[in-house]
Amino acid sequence: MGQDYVLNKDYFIDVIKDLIVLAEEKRDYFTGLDSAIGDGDHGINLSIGFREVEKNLEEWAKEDLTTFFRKVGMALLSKVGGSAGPLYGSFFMKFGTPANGKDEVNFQEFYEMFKVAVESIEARGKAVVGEKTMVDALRPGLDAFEKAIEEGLAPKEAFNKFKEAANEGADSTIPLVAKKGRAMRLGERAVGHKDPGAASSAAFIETFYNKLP
Amino acid sequence: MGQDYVLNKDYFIDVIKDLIVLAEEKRDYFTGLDSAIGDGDHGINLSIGFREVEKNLEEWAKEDLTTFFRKVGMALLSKVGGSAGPLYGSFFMKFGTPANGKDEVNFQEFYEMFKVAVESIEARGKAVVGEKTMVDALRPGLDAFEKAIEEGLAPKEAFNKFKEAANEGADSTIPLVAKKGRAMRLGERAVGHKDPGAASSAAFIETFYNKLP
Amino acid sequence: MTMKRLINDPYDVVEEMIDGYVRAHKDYVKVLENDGRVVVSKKAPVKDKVGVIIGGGSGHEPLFLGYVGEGFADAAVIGNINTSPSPEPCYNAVKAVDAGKGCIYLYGNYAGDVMNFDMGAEMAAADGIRVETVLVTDDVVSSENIEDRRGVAGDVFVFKAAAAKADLGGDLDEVKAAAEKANANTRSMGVALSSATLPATGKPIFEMEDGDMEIGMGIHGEPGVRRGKIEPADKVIDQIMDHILADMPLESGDEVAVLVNSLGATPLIDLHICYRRVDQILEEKGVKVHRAYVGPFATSMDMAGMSVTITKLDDELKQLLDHPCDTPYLTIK
Amino acid sequence: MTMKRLINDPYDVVEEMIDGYVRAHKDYVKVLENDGRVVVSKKAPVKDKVGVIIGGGSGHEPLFLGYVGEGFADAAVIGNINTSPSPEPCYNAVKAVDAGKGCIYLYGNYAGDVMNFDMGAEMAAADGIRVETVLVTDDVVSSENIEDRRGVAGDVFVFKAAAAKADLGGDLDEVKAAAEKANANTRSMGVALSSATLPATGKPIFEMEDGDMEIGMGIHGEPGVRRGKIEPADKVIDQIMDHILADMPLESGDEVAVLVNSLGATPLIDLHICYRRVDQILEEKGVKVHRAYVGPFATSMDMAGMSVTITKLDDELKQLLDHPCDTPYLTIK
Ligand SMILES: Nc1ncnc2c1ncn2[C@@H]1O[C@H](COP(=O)(O)OP(=O)(O)O)[C@@H](O)[C@H]1O
Ligand SMILES: Nc1ncnc2c1ncn2[C@@H]1O[C@H](COP(=O)(O)OP(=O)(O)O)[C@@H](O)[C@H]1O
Ligand SMILES: [Mg+2]
Ligand SMILES: [Mg+2]
Ligand SMILES: [Mg+2]
Ligand SMILES: [Mg+2]
Repeated sequence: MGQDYVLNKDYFIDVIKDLIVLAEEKRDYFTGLDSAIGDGDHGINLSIGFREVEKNLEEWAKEDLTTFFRKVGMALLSKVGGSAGPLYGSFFMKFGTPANGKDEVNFQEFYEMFKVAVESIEARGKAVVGEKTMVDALRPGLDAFEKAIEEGLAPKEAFNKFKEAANEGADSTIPLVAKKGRAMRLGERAVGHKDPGAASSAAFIETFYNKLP
Repeated sequence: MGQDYVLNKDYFIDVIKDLIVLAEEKRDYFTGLDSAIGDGDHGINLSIGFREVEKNLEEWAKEDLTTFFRKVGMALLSKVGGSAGPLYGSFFMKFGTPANGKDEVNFQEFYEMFKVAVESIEARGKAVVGEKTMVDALRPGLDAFEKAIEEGLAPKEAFNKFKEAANEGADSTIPLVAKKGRAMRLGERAVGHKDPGAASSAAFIETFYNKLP
Repeated sequence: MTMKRLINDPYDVVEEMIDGYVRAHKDYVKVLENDGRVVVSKKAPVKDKVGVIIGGGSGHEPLFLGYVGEGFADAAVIGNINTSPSPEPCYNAVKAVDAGKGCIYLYGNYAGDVMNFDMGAEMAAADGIRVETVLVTDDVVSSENIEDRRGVAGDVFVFKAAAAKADLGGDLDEVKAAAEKANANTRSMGVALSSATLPATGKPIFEMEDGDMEIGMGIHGEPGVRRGKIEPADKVIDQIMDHILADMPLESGDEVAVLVNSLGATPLIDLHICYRRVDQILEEKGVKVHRAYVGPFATSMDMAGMSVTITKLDDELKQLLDHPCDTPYLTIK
Repeated sequence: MTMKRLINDPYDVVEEMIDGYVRAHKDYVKVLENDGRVVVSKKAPVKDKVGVIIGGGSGHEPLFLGYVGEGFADAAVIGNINTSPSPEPCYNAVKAVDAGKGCIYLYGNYAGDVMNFDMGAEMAAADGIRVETVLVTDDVVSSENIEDRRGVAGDVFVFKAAAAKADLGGDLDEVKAAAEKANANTRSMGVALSSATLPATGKPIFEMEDGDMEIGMGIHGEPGVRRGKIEPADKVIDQIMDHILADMPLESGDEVAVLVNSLGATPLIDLHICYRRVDQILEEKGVKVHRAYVGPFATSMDMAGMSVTITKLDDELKQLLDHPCDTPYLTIK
């Protein structure tokens, strides 16, 4: 599957650069979602984290992908705090491990990167689908991606399934009562609002998609 | 002069009742003037004082005029504080003394009541005309009253001069820089604003005028 | 509306606050050389004493760093505004204050804080240092289940009890038990009349219609139980006390500690008017107030509003709350 | 805009606040039986000690009543909001705390206060009790002439110095001299970002355009020196320090006490960011900060804003400011 579809460091660095831009541009949007059902800082948390990544990007870009993403993850973990810090921190710290110290990955490895990253968010937050968290975007997204690969779709088309399912998953949080995170204490009052973490996760995946060759 | 023009207790009680009403109705007006060049409480101070007078009015109305006004003055002195408390407190504490323990006064005594009352404000605050205080309303008012009496005007007409001169005096504070009270620290910034104490003094005099038979 | 705040770059507020804090209170605290988010008592580590570590997001000052000092917390771990600190400073705090008797983490029950502090404790465990945790869960209306409730101003009494136990020489289990006992006997509830302003956005965290109040709101602006027009202080307190006393009934002869806490912009005049009503209600029930605090103890920056905290006391808790301490924002002689 | 205050009948705020205050802090103070406007230390009169009486209008809490207690003031005389107390409670305070060594009145220099306290002193003189007065005049921009200046947050240091002198056994002349020395060495300046709300009207005391600040404003909302758009904290502090240091130059080696004071709604985060800049400026000049306070010490209810107070110290003033005290709002061990 997609053995010749190679993603090199430039691709990943470009994605991170776009995530840095996204974190600024969508800061007030994510924060607004969090104001409705949380404490109004999700966008600020991401912007604090990605500002730290931006500061070090040139330096870290010299590293292999495993080290590079571990550093990105550690930056998010150490600069952000809250829920987003450990969750996205784990995501990126794990994300590079399937690259095994290399500077490029094939599509199978690319898939595995998301697999271990999403699993590490699940492990860290212990959330399952339907609890109104980022897992509602990431898990269905990953499952759809896996299925598309099994069905033999071309790499970019397969990842498009990830993107679409993640977006749908984020939207699916709107009618939910929350079972994890700050919103959990709102009961019915959380209904009608999109989960900020699910929204940012879907936007992250979209950013990965947009840069795919 | 005006030997048959007798003012009895009912007149004075009616005036006090009207002052009680005035203090409520003009509370926010006086307070607004004080916001511009002071600390925004002159109207509230007067309303606190006259609410206390109102509470006791029925009881105090049994007393002779000297005792009655001493009690009114003491109430203002003890409940108000600030500048207005001691100033108007002195005014009313002195105001009844020319009545000499009686229940009515002739016009000469009525004049003397204002004379000792205004003098006691001057003694307490050590202000002279032109310093942007209540003295700017009271002193010219009293002088005009005195002159009108000397000129042989009928009682109510003579007091009308007091009223007019007090109003003019209050207006005359508008272009002044203050030399006494809180406004003194504003320098030129006090120019263009009417002094709240001068405004309330003029309104008090007008209330006395309006009830004159 | 423009934000009425005196700050520089909004992304620097926490660092500049900490810098200002250690400059102002240099006799009490220092910041760790290797971690700018850990404020440590000048006396720490204290020989033979369990290390008491408190922490959480910024924006609630004097919580948490204001209570670091003799007889109270050994260190505070400081997160971004309204955001838990990350694991590393939680771990670094342990390294800085552990005196061989282990450490206790004390903080309000928020998912983010739990994740981060737990990671800090795992890192400490890897070094062979035992770290226990007690979550404060005093906000009565935030959940039916006590263990799901948020921690708000009750932090102050829970932290104080645990810290006093540590100061008196208690071991880690005893300190933990003291914190748990204080937490089990502490209930709080608040009312917000406005939102705090987030420095980064320059905007209120949430919208509130002019003249509205929200009963039961959390200190990060988390929605409460009821929104309505602002009511007279006595009516507001009556509602708050109804909720608290329904959750933790008090009887004649009981003794309590009371904290009437400003969320930021509510002046001491109003707080004392509120305290008056709390005290009247307790007096009517024959409950004795052993100790009362009125002021800004656990705030939400410039939020208008207040909270009431009641801790039911036994002899041990009385002793612990009365125990002397000396910190920049709470000193008991 | 509706007022964001928690009160009952606005005409009862002062009485209810005092009632709440003595209920909350009953170990420290009581209210006089014959005068509801005099809050007296439970320890007063203190044998062989000059009676220290502070006071002024309400709305500046913890000023004045918050500083009544051991080692600090013996009594506070409490006026209506922003309004001097009347003569009788000033006199009653003397009667309550005089221990035969006379009393000192300490308060901010406002015409209304002077009239009322002077009448109180006259009444005491008629009883043969000597009462001296020191007016606090720390607000640098309120007049060219020091004796015409207003008293603002500098009250705290001036009161503290005088009270410590009294506590150390000083006679009335010595206590007066200590207050005068502290006052002569104290300068303050503030900035307001909003008006306080007057309970009686439910409205701001003065209008301020959204986003404006007023440099040099008094704690009752008296106009200052310049109105302009809100600026970054460091720029605001630079201006304030320029004014203060122009009025009271400091040299390398000088020692000072610093108070960065909240006018009510400005959070501790912002105050510490401001303190940081004050400290940087002093550090650059080689001036040593002997003691610093950051928080709400002399407020204007819910006004947003802050003030900086600097007191230049000699050995005597250091000793007096360091002297222990124990009051509900300031405790020094
Ligand atoms: N246990 C969890 N598992 C997965 N995601 C979670 C969990 N708890 C919270 N989240 C996600 O974190 C988001 C909130 O992040 P953020 O606002 O940055 O942190 P905080 O809640 O600490 O302020 C939520 O919208 C939700 O998607
Ligand atoms: N020394 C004085 N002599 C006469 N009137 C004075 C003096 N000082 C102040 N006033 C008057 O008092 C008024 C202010 O009264 P008020 O607002 O009640 O007291 P305060 O200034 O204490 O708040 C001023 O407008 C002025 O007319
Ligand atoms: Mg959040
Ligand atoms: Mg006034
Ligand atoms: Mg948060
Ligand atoms: Mg006044």
